[in-house]
Amino acid sequence: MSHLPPIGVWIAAFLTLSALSFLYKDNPFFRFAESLFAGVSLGYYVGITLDQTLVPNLIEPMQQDFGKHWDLLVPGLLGVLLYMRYFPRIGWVSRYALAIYVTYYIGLDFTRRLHGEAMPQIARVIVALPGPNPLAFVFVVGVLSVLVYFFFSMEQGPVTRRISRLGIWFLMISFGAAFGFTVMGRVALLIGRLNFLILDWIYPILGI
Amino acid sequence: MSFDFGRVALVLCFAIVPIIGIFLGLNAPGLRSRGPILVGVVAGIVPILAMYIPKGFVSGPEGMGPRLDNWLIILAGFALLLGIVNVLQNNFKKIGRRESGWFFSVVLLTGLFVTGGFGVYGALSGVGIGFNPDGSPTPFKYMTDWFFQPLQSTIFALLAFFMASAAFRAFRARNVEATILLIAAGLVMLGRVPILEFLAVPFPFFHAAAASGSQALGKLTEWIMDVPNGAAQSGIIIGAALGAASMAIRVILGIERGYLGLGKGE
Amino acid sequence: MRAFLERLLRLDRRWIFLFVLLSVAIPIVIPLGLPVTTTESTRKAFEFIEAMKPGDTVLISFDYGPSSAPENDPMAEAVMRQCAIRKLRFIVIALYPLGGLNLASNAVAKVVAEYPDLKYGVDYVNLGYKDGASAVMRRMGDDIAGAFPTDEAGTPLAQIPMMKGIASLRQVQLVFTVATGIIGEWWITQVHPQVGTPIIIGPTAVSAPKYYAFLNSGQLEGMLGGMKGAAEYEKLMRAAHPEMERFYGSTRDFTATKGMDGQTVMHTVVLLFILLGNLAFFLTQKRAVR
Amino acid sequence: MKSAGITLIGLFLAANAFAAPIDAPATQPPVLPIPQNLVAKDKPGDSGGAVVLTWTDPVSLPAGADIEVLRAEPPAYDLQPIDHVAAGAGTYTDTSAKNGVAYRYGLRSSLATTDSTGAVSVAAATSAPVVSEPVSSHDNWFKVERTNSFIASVLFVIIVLGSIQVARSGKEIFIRRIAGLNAIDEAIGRATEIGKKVMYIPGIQSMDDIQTVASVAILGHVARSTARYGTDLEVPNKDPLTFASAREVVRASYLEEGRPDLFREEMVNYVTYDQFAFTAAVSAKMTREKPAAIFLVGYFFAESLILAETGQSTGAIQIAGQADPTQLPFFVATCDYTLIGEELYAASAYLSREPVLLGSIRGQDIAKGILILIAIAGILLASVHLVDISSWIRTK
Repeated sequence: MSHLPPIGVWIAAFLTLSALSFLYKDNPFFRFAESLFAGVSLGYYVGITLDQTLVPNLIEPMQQDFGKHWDLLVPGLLGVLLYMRYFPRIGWVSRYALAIYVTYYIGLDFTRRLHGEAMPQIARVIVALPGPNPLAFVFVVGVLSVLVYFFFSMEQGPVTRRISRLGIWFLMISFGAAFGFTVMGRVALLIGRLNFLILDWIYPILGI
Repeated sequence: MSFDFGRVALVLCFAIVPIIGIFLGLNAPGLRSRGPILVGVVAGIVPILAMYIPKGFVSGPEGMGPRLDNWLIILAGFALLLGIVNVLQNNFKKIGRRESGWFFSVVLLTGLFVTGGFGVYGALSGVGIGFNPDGSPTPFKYMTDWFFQPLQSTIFALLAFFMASAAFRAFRARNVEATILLIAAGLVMLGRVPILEFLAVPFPFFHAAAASGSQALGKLTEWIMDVPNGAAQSGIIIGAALGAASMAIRVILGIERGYLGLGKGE
Repeated sequence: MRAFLERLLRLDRRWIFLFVLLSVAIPIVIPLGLPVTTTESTRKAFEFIEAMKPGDTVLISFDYGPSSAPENDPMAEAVMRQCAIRKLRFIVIALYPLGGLNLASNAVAKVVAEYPDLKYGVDYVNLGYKDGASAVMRRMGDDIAGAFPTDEAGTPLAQIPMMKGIASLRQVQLVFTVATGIIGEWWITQVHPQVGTPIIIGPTAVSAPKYYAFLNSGQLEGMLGGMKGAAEYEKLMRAAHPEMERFYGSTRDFTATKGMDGQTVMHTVVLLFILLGNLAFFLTQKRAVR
Repeated sequence: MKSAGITLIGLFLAANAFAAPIDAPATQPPVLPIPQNLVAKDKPGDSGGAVVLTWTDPVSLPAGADIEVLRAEPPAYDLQPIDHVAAGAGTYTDTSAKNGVAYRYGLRSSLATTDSTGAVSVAAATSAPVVSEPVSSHDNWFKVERTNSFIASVLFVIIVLGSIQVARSGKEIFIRRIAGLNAIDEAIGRATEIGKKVMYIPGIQSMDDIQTVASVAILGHVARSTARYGTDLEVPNKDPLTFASAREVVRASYLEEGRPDLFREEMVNYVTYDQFAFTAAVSAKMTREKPAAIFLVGYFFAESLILAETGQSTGAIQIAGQADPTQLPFFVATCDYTLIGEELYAASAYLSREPVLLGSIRGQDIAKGILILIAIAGILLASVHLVDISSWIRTK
């Protein structure tokens, strides 16, 4: 029986079927698969974070040339501080690490928001009208009406109310489009799994 | 450069100040919130300054910006593992008390220790977590390929089923807005895949008509995606960008500090 | 009729599930071979890479996990194959925590086996995974070795010949991010405006609608939207490079093009469900009012 | 003195390079013309490490020829090829320069062919290079090409902080009705009436995402209401950092309302780190306990569909909110109220009516108004072909 698929494929097939069994009803096979997944995925985090980030970026540089990289002690220390919240009495010291972590990433976010999002997007709206495409104004109307919908500190008059209503309609079109695309995305995942079951597992068993 | 200003400044702000703050905070509860906020202001401003000031000590290869980036890559690694302590606590408690379903906690912990153990071994032994020198997969990679990957993929594949059921039960044309949403969704779904051709498979007579109909629908979908959808997305992006940027200012400057568990009282 | 519709509304959803399972499984066993039409955004991506000079460097970032692999894998493989044919060098990294690295290593191993001429460290390199995606991108904008001191296997970057002339993202001619979720967006809103490297994205279908705004504004060179985008790319590759037939013409291996059969059937089914659901809803609703 | 010395070295070098052309083939093909007007300058507005060369291509450059860039370092000033540039480019940036080192750059035409194996052979003799004045790179104080975004950022900060100041000084600030937020009290009121709990899910992202930070702020207000009415609250979490924040926020809210007796630690609980396991656990809980109100506010991904659909099937009032549009269709279809996009960020101001927060919303709106005016003005100007201001706004 040389055409039998390797043991790994059998494991994967068993776990795939166990997970799919949830569709019939919640059952021990599914709970087994789900718990195993929760554990394995955490273990995966441990392995990958240690091997790919903490060892090459923190431990190895300090081992090789401590004089040059001694400052890496600081993130190491802050990282340990994060875990201090498991000790209720001095839990507040983890606020230092949390504050740095949160504000740094939010500062980074700030650089993306105006420079990378608002300005290029508004620049795109500025086009000569009527352009070569007679429907180009639809785009402009769409962007501006959605922006009007997002005005908060202004009382809506009869005109702005109509504009922001139009803005909602544009939003709904884009949500509809997103739904259409999402169907495709979700189905793709299922196609992938059934492909595995049929092409890698069942066909080899049948010798096809 | 012998005196590395960027490094000294960073160490001062993110190591010396916190250490002093922690010691002082032991006796002065008021400092327990003010210290972190102060340090946070610096951490938030550095990446913004680094974007506009190319001077070496700010954004040169050894400057404050890039060095802080480096540090935060490491801190992010620590943050990623933070959940594990919680998971261990919860599951050991469950097993200890023999709560219902404790067996599944055993399964979870086994998965965690086996996979994590292989990972730790690979990382510390220098073998790595990918392939052995002879090209065969490491145990960690074996776990990833045959346990982790199929489970993650399948559990997400369940969404296809829920999606279909939601389409049947939840998506109703209740009002004008919902109707617009549904019409747009329907057109896009028709235009992205050759549904007309699929329906025409048994009727050779309609093949040509289906093909051109499909083409037209495809063009219409592209237009919807580009123009009305693109416009709405741009609008959301600009609006949300301003909202997020203003929120960022409040958070960085410590005006909004709820995330630290500090109400307006402190 | 109404009684039937009311029964339909209360239908056990397991019947729906079974229906879904069959409509996806049958086209895998009996392929329909439905046609794929290409769209502007995919063509732009394809032509951008075709126009690159031999020796140029493409950074391929694996910003997705197994959960969206059926959509994203074909994109990553197609682009790596294109790099191999066009003699472009490629750097592989992974920024998605949950499984990005493993997919990257597998995809690289697969394509390298197809093109045995590719030499590690000369034609391609795998730098592995790093935590803290947006901080990593920032660091790479100035200094790749700062973010990735070693490659995936632990070799320092200084010892890799290919990385000699590539100190930062500025020396990379294209970033191709194969993405699910938010990480792909950061390449567009952070790296492109701050470093200037052109970006092409291969997002999952779920996040694709948002990226039309970035295509419009010129922040993106092209996009492969979901499995459809991947199938379009495969079609373009087959048309431009006949030798691709050995991958995309095979009846056995999975390709996005083949996946589109199942997509078509399922789209029909979902549309049908929406129509039926609404029909039943309105007819029963009317009676309730009366 | 020094410059004369360097010039001498340069001359010597040029002569040297002429005497021993690199990779010269055995037969002597025609000599190529050399590029003109070479200028090497520090790249402005960067962190150093970059030198920009500009030149004009020789007029009679044969087809297929390109420009070879060479660089010489002190003290030897031995020109070494560093790159090739296609004809017609006229500019090259050397990004491998060390700050403070006085390099000299050389340029010459070269004609190389690639055979089918990919090996490169030189087809024509390269001429002696033209050599630049010594130049060194250094770091600068300001990134000139980002002036526009710098001005925009500074203006934005001024507008926001200014509006906050105005609001602090006591000026009344109007804020329009946001249906989803008005419904919060209605939802909690109903939960109180029928005696069932309120469930709040702050998304599945960590605190590095600003939507989570916004959601945790809204949670503070929800918790204050539940404390006031004495309604039970439950906050299941997927991310440990968010969990830590959420628990502190809820505790602080109960304290502020003077009801610390009603606060229990288990109100804010940690479920698991895995997205789908979290979703399964929470939706199971929804089905079992049937909360009266469910809040799904924050950054959600694929689980949005399952959570929202399950919540709808249990008959709860559902209020959802997300700034990122990808999951919004599901929320719109299955929830009673949805905060869309920017509404999420405005929520904490709207709910608290705190002058500081209201002021920043006002500032945001002013910025938005300015952007709309710029866009309209820009379109008008572009339409009459006067000037295209979009290039002023495009960032680099």
